[in-house]
Amino acid sequence: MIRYDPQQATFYRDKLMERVKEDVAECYQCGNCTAGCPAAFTFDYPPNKIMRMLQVGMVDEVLASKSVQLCIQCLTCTARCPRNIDIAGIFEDLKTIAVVREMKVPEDADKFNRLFLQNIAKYGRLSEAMFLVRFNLASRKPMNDAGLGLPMMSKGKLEFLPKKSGGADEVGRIYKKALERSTWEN
Amino acid sequence: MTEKTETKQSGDTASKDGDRGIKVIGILCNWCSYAGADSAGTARLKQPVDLRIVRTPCTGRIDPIFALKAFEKGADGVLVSGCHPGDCHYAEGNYYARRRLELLDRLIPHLGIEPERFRYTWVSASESKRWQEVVTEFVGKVKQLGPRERRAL
Amino acid sequence: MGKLAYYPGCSLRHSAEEFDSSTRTVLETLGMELEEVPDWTCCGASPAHMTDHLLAQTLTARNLRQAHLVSEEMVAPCPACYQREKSAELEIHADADLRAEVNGIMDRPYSGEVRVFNLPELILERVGTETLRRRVKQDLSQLRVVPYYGCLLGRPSEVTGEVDSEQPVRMDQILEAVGANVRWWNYKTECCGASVGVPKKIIQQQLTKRIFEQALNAGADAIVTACPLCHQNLDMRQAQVNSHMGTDFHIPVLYLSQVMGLAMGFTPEKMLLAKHAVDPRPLVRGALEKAAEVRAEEERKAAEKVARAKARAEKKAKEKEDAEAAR
Amino acid sequence: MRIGVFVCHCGTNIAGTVDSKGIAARAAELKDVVHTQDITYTCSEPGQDAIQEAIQMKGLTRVVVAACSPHMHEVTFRRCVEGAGLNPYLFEMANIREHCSWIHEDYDEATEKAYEIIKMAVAKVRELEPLYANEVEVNKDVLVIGGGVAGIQTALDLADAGLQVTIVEKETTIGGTMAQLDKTFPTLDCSACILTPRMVDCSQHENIEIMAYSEVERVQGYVGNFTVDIRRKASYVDWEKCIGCEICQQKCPAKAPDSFNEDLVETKAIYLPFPQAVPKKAAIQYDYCRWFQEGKCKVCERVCPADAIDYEQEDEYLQREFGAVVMATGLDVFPWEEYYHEYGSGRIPDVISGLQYERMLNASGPTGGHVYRPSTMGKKKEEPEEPKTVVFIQCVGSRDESVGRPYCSSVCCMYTAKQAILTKDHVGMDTDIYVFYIDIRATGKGYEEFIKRAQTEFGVKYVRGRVSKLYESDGKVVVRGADTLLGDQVEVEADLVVLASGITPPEGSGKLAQTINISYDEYGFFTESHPKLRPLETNTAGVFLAGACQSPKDIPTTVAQASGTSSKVLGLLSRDKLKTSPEIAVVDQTRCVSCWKCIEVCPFGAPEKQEQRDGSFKSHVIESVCQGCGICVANCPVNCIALKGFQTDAIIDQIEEALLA
Repeated sequence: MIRYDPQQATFYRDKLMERVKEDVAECYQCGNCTAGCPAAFTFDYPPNKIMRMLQVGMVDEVLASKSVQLCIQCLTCTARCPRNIDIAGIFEDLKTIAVVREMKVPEDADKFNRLFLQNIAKYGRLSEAMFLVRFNLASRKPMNDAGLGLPMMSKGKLEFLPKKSGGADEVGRIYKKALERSTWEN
Repeated sequence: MTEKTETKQSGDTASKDGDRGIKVIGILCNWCSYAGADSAGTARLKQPVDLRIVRTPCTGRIDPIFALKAFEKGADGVLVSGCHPGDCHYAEGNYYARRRLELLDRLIPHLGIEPERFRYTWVSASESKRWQEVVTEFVGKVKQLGPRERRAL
Repeated sequence: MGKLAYYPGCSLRHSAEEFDSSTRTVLETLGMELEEVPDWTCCGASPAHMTDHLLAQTLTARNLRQAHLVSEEMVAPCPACYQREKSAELEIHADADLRAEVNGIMDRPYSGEVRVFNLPELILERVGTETLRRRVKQDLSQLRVVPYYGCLLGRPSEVTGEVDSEQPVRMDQILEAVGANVRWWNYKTECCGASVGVPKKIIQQQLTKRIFEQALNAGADAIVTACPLCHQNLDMRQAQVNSHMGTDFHIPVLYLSQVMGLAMGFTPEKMLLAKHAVDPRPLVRGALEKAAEVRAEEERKAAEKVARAKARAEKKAKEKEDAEAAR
Repeated sequence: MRIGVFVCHCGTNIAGTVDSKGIAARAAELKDVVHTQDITYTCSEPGQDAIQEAIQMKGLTRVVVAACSPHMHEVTFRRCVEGAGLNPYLFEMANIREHCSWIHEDYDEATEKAYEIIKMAVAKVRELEPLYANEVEVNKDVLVIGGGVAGIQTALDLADAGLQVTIVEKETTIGGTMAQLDKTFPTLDCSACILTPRMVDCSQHENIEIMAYSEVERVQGYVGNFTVDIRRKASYVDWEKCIGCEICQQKCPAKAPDSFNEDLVETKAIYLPFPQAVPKKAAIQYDYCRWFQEGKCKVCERVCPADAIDYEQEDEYLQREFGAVVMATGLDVFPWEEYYHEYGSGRIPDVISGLQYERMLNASGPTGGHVYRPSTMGKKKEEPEEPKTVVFIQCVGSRDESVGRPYCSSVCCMYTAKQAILTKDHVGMDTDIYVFYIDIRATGKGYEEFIKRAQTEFGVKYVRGRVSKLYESDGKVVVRGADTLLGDQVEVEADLVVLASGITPPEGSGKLAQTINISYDEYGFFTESHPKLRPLETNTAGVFLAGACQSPKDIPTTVAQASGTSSKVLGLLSRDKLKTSPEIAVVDQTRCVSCWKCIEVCPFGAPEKQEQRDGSFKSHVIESVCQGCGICVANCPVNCIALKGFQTDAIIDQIEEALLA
């Protein structure tokens, strides 16, 4: 039995209005977002159901969902929505909220993002090789994606001794300051 | 209660809140914009309270004197609206209107009136949303400028 | 034509170096003066966006600020970087508060204005199909390709400027102009899953399989892309897909810039075709040879025609003479 | 001067946000106001009685009613005050509902504004003078624009009632969209069997003239007296002689697009759209005729037994007089190819529109009622293939804001169910049929039952969800959609995909509306005068609406509306003379300087040069012609023209009143 949560519903509806200028109430559940979503088969809830959950205020369930983390931001849903809703924009916003709330999110998505950002905070630019290795160790799958790593190495496409970009230090500072500021309320 | 105390009250609120001081005159053609304002009402589209609408059969009927008189008598803004060019109920009334209103538009600044205080536009009978936007936007602009210091033209 | 700020982005430095070099070569040959954005840094990509909006916009703003030192126009060949830089530029301009916030956490503020181009956009606007046609040196008419736009070269049209995000046309126009045999397909913009390639490879294996099938279905021998992520996904992972799906695809994936380069007369070596996992060189060579044969055949036919006409004329002339002689 | 002010509560519509009682009381303070009263429903019988009573008891000489918009009830109240012996034009309405109570929330603000609106009305009513309508002769002929089922029904009703009707149809035959249909929902009776007899009735009716292949170019005049320019398009065939034998079409060597068959097949450059066409006359498509394009051929001329071909023919312009005009211009199918690129932009042969499918199902259509996969049609050797799996997609060009069509086309749900059933009937019950829908809208009589039959009796599988992508794969069309009830993605490999393309107004509707001076919405549908009070009229007196040109409609609704419209027209033309509005321009000849600016600007030719006793000429406005727009008034350099009911003083006084403290 689901309990509707009107407060949450209104609260998050208003949030979205100001954060991404999108209104979940516009959704009439045609399912086009789900139909076209290339990642939906890895989701726990299809996109249209996420929209529905937001309409009735199941915000926490949504934030804890795989779907939000596994959205690949291809914008197909946004492009094809008959009500012109920026669904991808909503998903993106949900991800940032999950981060700020420091929620435990599925699929190592947070790990991936954190390592990625730490990597560029250090070198200014992404050192693909270094990052791959780090991520695989962190997610305890050392040989994960070797299928990509090996051919790339053989084609001399991986650089293992990253050089710092001139802008690296500034990026480090930006990273720090930005995260200090960001809160769920703004 | 008698009329005096009533108006006095609104006078007080005026001193409290500048918005209430604003007076905007809207001169509308009967067939498109007046009807558009009607459908906006029927759709319950909320609008600022400061607009007073005068109905004429056609923008072609509108004499620039109307607007000038309004400003002379202390209007803070004048909004003229009619049918879209080509859609005039009387075939070409709004074309004649457009010419005259263009001139008026250019004249306004020379009378020491901020150009933002005068606007002419086209809103059809079915464009209730657009009417709401036009009114809200225009009145908003005039509010920013605030009440016009009353002086003879 | 003024100087142009060039933003390679992380992938083009290593995993997509062939895209980088072919792009520079082609653009410079087409008369553009490129200068790399000084001390450019990562655009933040999706991880930044999925972490914090301000962070994302600031990381991009920093690059725009750096680009502005060089030029008021910047090209970002990587569509992912392009999306970030372009949409940030648009948003920062629309929203003064955001600009203030962004400047608040950067070392130096960004106050300028930089127009960001993606590669196809730049080529069509700065060069145009007419010039491209004139620059063609090698005949690619026997190279059957489908342009694959992926997610970020078309969507959303407000950012990319493509008339319809569902049927983008810029790559089609360029490829047709340089004489390739472009096939129509309804799969131009279906996502390949690259942006989650690393954490969830299963996703893109499903998606890329479909893309290969559709390309073959459209009668293409190669896929042309302008996205390093799509390329990595379609080229480097093709073997992976085959082993996981029990398929046997062998479809070269070329960069738009490489195809342009080939048409403009550069060698496969110069275009670094060797850098690809699925070696496109045999296909390209084959296509060029076939084109040559076809041309030769046509010339031969034309020559024969002339000869025949000549013979006929001589015959007539002779008959005339004989007739006269008889008289 | 004794003014009465009546303030309406309109239940809570006004009283909810406006203190009707309070402002009624305050209005008593206004100059010349001798009676004020607030009434719960002013327009109701007790309300009107109260007004009439007050007029008589208090001897009121002017009346102001503060209620809804004059567009709503001005006529009602004018009649009311007239009933009490007051001149109807000594009345003014203050719009405190649409322009006040409905658009504001703050009670005090709204009340204050309402009061000022009343003050303005009182200021205006002071300036008003008694006016007397005059009468004009009425032309009783009717013009019906559009020869579809709406136009046919209207024309027959009017003709049977004894009026002369002219149908102007832009195609070479009447019949419209309905003539293209196979069966009609929910009864499944054959469209042609209903329509063609009615078409024949039209052609044989002594009171009906059909002007096919013609278009309305210009409309002048006003209710009761319209002057209409009609262009008869060149068909290059003398229709007096043409006997519709179709020999020319059989022999013509040039192929041409077949719009009647929705381009499923090709027709000839000289063609007759279909066997039951009315009138059954041939026409040449100029752009495809060899003679016109290449300067040789003339086969049709040679084979025509009636010697009817006339390559020299040109467009013909006629001018006709009518008393009323009925718009029945029908609909177009939404051009999905231009908008739905995810559905292949029309480049996937086995993806077709609902109307194309209708032609295919039609026994007299290009496939003789056989359902084939277009990709397998028109091939030399192989036989065309029948589809085994058919997918229908609803809401293509309807309820889709991303293609600028937020409205529901209202017929697609039903025609899709019908086509699904007919597919089972034509191809066989073993055909797999899927209908992707968002919501099923089956509101008509017997409609929901019909949908149920499709689902149960015929086993059509309804999938709740939209389709995101169509693409070809190994000779099939892959349909990638969602089943929102299962909460999952679904994929169907279809042999044929039918898009339930929505309804859009015919191309050029906006332009036509402008020629006739009626209003239309952003899509091009013509706007009715009032959705409930005057749904069949336009804002232009004498111009009426019938059918889908006003909004998407199915056949039953269209026919019903057409008959309703007929009765409106009959009502109008039942009188020999029409009262015209006296709110018109009048010239003060003593001040006229004979500059003739008024004659120059008047769209209706109302002002004329009138000789004076001294032989000089002054401007004079012909009352029966003037429409009261006031353009001349604003253009007169010496302000010697007044617009009755809207005199300059009346308007200025309102403005001043609004601005007083």
